[in-house]
Amino acid sequence: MPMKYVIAIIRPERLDAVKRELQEVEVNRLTVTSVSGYGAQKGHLEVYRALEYEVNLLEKIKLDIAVNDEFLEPTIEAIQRGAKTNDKGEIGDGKIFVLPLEDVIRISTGEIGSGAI
Amino acid sequence: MPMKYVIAIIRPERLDAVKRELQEVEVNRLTVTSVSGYGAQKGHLEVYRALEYEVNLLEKIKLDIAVNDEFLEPTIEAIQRGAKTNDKGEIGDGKIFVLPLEDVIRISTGEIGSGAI
Amino acid sequence: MPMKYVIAIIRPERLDAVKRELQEVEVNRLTVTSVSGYGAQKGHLEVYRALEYEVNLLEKIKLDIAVNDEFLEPTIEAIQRGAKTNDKGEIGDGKIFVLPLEDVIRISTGEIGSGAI
Amino acid sequence: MSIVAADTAWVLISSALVLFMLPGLALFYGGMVRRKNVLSSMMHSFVAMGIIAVEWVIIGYSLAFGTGNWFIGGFEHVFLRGIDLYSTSGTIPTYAFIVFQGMFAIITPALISGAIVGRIKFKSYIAFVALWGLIVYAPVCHWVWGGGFLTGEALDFAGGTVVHITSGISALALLVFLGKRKGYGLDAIKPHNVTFTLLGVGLLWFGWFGFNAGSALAADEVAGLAFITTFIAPAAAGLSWMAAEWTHSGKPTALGFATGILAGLVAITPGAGFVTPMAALLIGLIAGIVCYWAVMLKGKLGYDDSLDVFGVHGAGGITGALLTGVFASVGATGLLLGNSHQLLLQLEGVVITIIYASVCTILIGFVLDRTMGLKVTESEENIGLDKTCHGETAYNI
Amino acid sequence: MSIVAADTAWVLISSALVLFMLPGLALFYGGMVRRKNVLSSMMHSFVAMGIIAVEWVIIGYSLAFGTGNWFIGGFEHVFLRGIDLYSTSGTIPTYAFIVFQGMFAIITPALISGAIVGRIKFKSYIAFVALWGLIVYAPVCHWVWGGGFLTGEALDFAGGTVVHITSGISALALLVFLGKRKGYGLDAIKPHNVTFTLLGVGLLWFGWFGFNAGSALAADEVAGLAFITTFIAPAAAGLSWMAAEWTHSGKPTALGFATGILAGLVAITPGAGFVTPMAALLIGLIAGIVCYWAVMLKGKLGYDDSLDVFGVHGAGGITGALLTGVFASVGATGLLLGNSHQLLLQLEGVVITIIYASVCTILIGFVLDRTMGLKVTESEENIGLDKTCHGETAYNI
Amino acid sequence: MSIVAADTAWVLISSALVLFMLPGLALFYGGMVRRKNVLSSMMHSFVAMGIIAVEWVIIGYSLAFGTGNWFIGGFEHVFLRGIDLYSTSGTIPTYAFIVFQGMFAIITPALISGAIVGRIKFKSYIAFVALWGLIVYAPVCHWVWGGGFLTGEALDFAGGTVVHITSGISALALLVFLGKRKGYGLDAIKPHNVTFTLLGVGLLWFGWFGFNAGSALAADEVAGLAFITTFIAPAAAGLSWMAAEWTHSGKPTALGFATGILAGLVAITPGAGFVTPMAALLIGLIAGIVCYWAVMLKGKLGYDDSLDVFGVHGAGGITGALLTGVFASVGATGLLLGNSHQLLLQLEGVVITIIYASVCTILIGFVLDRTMGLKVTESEENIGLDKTCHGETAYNI
Ligand SMILES: Nc1ncnc2c1ncn2[C@@H]1O[C@H](COP(=O)(O)OP(=O)(O)O)[C@@H](O)[C@H]1O
Ligand SMILES: Nc1ncnc2c1ncn2[C@@H]1O[C@H](COP(=O)(O)OP(=O)(O)O)[C@@H](O)[C@H]1O
Ligand SMILES: Nc1ncnc2c1ncn2[C@@H]1O[C@H](COP(=O)(O)OP(=O)(O)O)[C@@H](O)[C@H]1O
Repeated sequence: MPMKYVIAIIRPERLDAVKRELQEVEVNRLTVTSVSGYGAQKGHLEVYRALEYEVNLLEKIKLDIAVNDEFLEPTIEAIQRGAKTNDKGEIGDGKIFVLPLEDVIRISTGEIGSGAI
Repeated sequence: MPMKYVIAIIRPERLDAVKRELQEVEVNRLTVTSVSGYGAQKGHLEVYRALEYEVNLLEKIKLDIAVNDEFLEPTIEAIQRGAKTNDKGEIGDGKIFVLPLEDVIRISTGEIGSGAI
Repeated sequence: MPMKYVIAIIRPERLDAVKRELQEVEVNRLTVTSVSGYGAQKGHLEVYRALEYEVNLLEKIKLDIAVNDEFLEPTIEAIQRGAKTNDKGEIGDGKIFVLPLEDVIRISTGEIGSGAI
Repeated sequence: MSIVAADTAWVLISSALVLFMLPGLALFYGGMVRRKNVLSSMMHSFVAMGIIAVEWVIIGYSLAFGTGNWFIGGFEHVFLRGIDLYSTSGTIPTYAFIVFQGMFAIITPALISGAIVGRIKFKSYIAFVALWGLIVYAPVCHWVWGGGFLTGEALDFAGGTVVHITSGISALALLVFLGKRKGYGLDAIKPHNVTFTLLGVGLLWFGWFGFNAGSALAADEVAGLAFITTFIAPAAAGLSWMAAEWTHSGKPTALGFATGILAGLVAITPGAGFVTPMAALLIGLIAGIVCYWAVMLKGKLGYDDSLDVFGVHGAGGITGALLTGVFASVGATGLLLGNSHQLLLQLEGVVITIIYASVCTILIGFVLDRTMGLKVTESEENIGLDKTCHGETAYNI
Repeated sequence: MSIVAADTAWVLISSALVLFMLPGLALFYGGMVRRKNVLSSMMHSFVAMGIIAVEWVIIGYSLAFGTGNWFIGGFEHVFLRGIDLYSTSGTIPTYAFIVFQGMFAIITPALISGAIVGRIKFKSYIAFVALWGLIVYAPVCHWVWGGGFLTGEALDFAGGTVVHITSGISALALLVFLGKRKGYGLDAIKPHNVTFTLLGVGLLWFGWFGFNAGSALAADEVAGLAFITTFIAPAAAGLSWMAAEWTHSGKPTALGFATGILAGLVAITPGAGFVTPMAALLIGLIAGIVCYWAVMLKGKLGYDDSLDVFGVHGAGGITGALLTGVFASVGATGLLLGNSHQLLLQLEGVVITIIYASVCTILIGFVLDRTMGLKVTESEENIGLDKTCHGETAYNI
Repeated sequence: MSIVAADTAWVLISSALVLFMLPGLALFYGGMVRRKNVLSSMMHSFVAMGIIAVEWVIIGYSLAFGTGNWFIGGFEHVFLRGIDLYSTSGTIPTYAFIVFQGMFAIITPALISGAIVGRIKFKSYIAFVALWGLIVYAPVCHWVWGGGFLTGEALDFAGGTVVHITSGISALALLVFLGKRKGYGLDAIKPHNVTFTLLGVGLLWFGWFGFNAGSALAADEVAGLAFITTFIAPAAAGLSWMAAEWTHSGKPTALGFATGILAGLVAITPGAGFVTPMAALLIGLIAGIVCYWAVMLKGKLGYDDSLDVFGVHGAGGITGALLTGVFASVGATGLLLGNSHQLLLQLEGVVITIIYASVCTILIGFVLDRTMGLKVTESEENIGLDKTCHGETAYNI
């Protein structure tokens, strides 16, 4: 099926920027979840009440975006543009995962497949 | 593999109804996440402290349901029945995404595949 | 593509143990979501203000872990080790779902595919 | 007669304490509802501060404390006519007395709101509160405290009858029109934030010292007595509720302990300045158990008094009113001192109040239901009143 | 002269009540910001308790209440020199007077913080508060209450001018340097927890009884009057704000009702002990509507007074100060009693304070902006001040 | 002797303020634990209100304030025998005195609970509190205030020794049996809601005015002094803690500022009515830094005093007790006025209390550990005490 289910993990403070970039490329349907994550972005030591801890679970935002194949490229690029802290990009800026999507149903109308996205 | 991973986005106030419909068709395992989303359901203007905003991030509920293939149809139909605001269906009633599922493991027993769902 | 998207649902109180087990097998990137779920773990009756209810939505933790194929086995086993309440395993210990993963992009560097995981 | 500064200070600070019970009630109730109704529920307490404060100085005070007749006061103090800076009531300025009494007039209808959370139209709630304050509260207050036919008969130190029985009974009566919440009995409708409820009961207990000990209207020995009884009874009731719950259902919940404290506060209210500390201990112990079972009863009878207004204020108020007739020994004599007549008087007060409050509430409810409608639509109830009645959500990112 | 114990008790408890307004303000403001700035916002209130309490006993009190000249007090009481256990101010110990006045000195700059949430450097905020307390608060307090040129001229019972106009105007002035929050006008920046805001206004109202009725500095008839007016005006303002909002934008929000209560509290402050209860009713009704529209104006003018410090404290304070000149009838006479001169005096007080506060705030802001810098970086603003300024997050698992 | 109404009003309202510290403490502690233990932690404060209030009127008061001997009071006032409406203590009704002192008896064991959150059995906690109240609190209270061997020797205005040293030391002693939380030192166990902690410290400060200034037991000059010192010291301590933290660890946290305020409140408690405001300033500044480092020490020593009861109450209480011996100058003389003997007396009081409290707590802990068991199972700890001990969860949808 010519559809993909894109999952992106980004920094919370980049959400607005990513939303704007996505709107630019006319991807204006998505689902947002508050998550926390860890990955390469580590070593951030915190002192809490006299003890040092490695804080590894950081707040992140997860975006779920179902797209038709022809929108995949623009979507990924838009997310990248919006999610980067700066031009170079910083560790912790996040990841994008692309999963195959077999079918979509729009509940209100019962539409099925690409048109329902 | 004859299994699917169904992701449904519905209105929070329809959760109880969807749960009941799913129980009717004997789908009684699922995972619920609080999310927010936007999509076709727009144009809802809100005045907050003297300024008008287009509120686009609305509270939604996301359901993850892993099913064996023969349960896919009934599951989708049950969600549709429960999630519709009324008979016609309204914009914002939500979407159902069907993803391929390769494997399932039940942690407690170690069961694998269809039987573990 | 030689990558998988693993989704595991576990008990909240097992999160620390699962994290430790995953680190043992050098899987040290993941995303955590607070969810609630129901499944086989039922029959837990609760009295609230004079009425008995079957409490079915229980707090759970969902882990999303994207891995290269060769890490799949160790990942699943690590989760199993960490998530079991005791040696036998108890109803409610959770499930692991394995989905195909087509592509990964690391936002900061632009890396693509297996290397970006 | 000129005022006594110490009594004035005491009644003023007590008034502030009673006002503070409203946010306390808002938290207590707000914590127990679901997220989607928390603002709606808190607004029930807050808007009562607006509506009744204004109504009270315009007409309520006059109806309750004007000379009038056996049934109701007159119109002589409408808009506070005839009262000025130097008017006194006992040893305090009349303004202080008005404000102290006004706080009681506010909290009483606000208490009712706990029974009907999540399904009453906001507009109709406002109308209900305004009407109920005039038709139920003002007369009963006049009967018991304002020179009406129960004044000097039934003992009610700080409002066991006037406040708690009226509100507890009216809560039940209102359910005739508002019925159950959707899903009641099917899904557990759990408190969305028990910490609020605990904090709320903390504010309520704190404020209740003003409620009860302030009712002495002087910083004297009786205030001291009412204070210590208000210290002991809720503590005892918290413990006895906890014991009942622990043995009956296996675990001592925080929600239960908080509710037990409230039951003790309610039950000691009518007798606070009439009974000894040790009688307060007994009253508390009894009230905790009685109210626990009154709440459990709901499960059997199947009505949806959502936050147990009857189980706590109704049952606790009746228990307290009667036990005051049993234990009264300070400035009055009860059954234990051989005066069985007092117990009869208490019973009379209770019965009359129950009948009057329930009949009037049903009448008010009936009229409002036919005119404005009391209940929201099913879809509004599903979505939650915060969004549908108030256009907002309590928690955002 | 020796002290009166009842007055002492009253002023002490009133002082405690006013201090309690700070956590109230922290909740009121903290609930309205986003999750990422809640601790930062609450710290604005809390740290003011630290900074100003210390500054006040070291020098602020002396500058405000020392003999001095028409403009400012002197240094005679620096480090509380010359005051001991037996010093009295009127009928209370001077220590009690100092502490009561100190609470006012604390809350005033803390009020300003609502305009600038989510974008001011913590270090600079501390410096601002400390300087503002000396340069703006102490002189204006001296003018109106400490023997300066407005003492005995402009009526200001409890701080309509000294507290609310100064803070409301300074909030606006500070926006010159701090501008808008990122995304203001694009995205709805919604309150992260409206229940906090409601609870906060509950604490504020409770504390305000100390603020206003305590300003009588005695447990007398005037305290009783100030108490009842502080009871009526906010109730009326809550209702009139709600009515305005309901008709104008379709729904009566809880946030609106709470803000209306606050507007009424602000507006009755200058006249609390000078007007009758019925005048308080009118002042409240007017203030609710005036402040509602003052807040709406913001939308038109496009500045980001984030939590509407000007709309509530500025507009409400001005309204109250002027209406005091209209309605004053107890221990003073206003326009309605034929004394139009009083209204002029009120206007004079208002205008002078507006000019003085705004000029000084701009100067302070300018200096701080050039030296320490006032605004955080864009990235810090994005991430939120809790993490970037305080290294913590309010809510964790 | 007949009562003085103003003093009665003052002690009554002060009693209410001290009771209000319990919800404050519940918030302060509850905010610092993880979500899964918040109700359990809050219940530690709430249930103490139930247990000790009842125990106090039954026997505790008699043991603490009965005539007795140098070590403990007698049984003469068991069940409040021998006290009636007209009994007086100084210028207030004895009932008021009992209730005021009862509030202190409640808060002291509740303070201990902060050290042992998330791992003590609820049943055993109840037993501990009840026993500790009789075995530790009552005697020490008798020694210092009730006519025992330290009365008139060691200065302790409002409970630096009786309340804070006993609880701070006992907290440490109890750790012998309860050890560390699972994961302590591995994972950051962070406060689940810092806004609660801030609000909690707001309630505590507010209530502390009753605690300290109420301890004058009269609305007199000494109350005024105790009030202003309770205003200054916590402000100063908040600032000095913040300064220490800012320089040492890079950021001024809200949690730190709040803890600093608490440290100042603790440290000024023993000297509140004995030292000048400027001495209070110094005591506050010192206490903030001492307690900051006392808390930091924990990291080195590796014990899990979870919410730093020793670091704040123990270290702060000792600091305050000794500094009272240094700075005392009002109604007593300390080191700075040449009376080095007083400092020795203070030291004596501190040392004896430390030994007595720790020995008794270990004995109580030992007995309970062997009989009921003190610690929950590992699995209960993992799941959280809200669910396992109380059968509920604080937050639901
Ligand atoms: N393999 C993975 N599986 C699941 N989530 C991941 C994975 N890798 C990264 N993430 C998520 O993406 C976030 C950012 O990744 P991280 O490795 O910290 O930095 P970078 O953006 O430089 O890759 C993590 O906090 C985590 O939530
Ligand atoms: N393509 C998509 N990708 C991800 N989530 C989507 C997508 N389309 C819709 N959603 C989710 O479903 C919700 C409902 O969709 P919406 O378009 O508003 O209405 P409708 O139900 O009429 O399609 C959205 O709020 C969003 O969370
Ligand atoms: N088929 C499924 N689809 C989605 N989520 C599931 C499914 N089965 C189980 N889960 C999730 O896993 C959790 C644990 O499963 P449950 O059936 O209760 O116990 P067990 O661990 O013994 O299988 C559930 O609460 C639910 O969140």
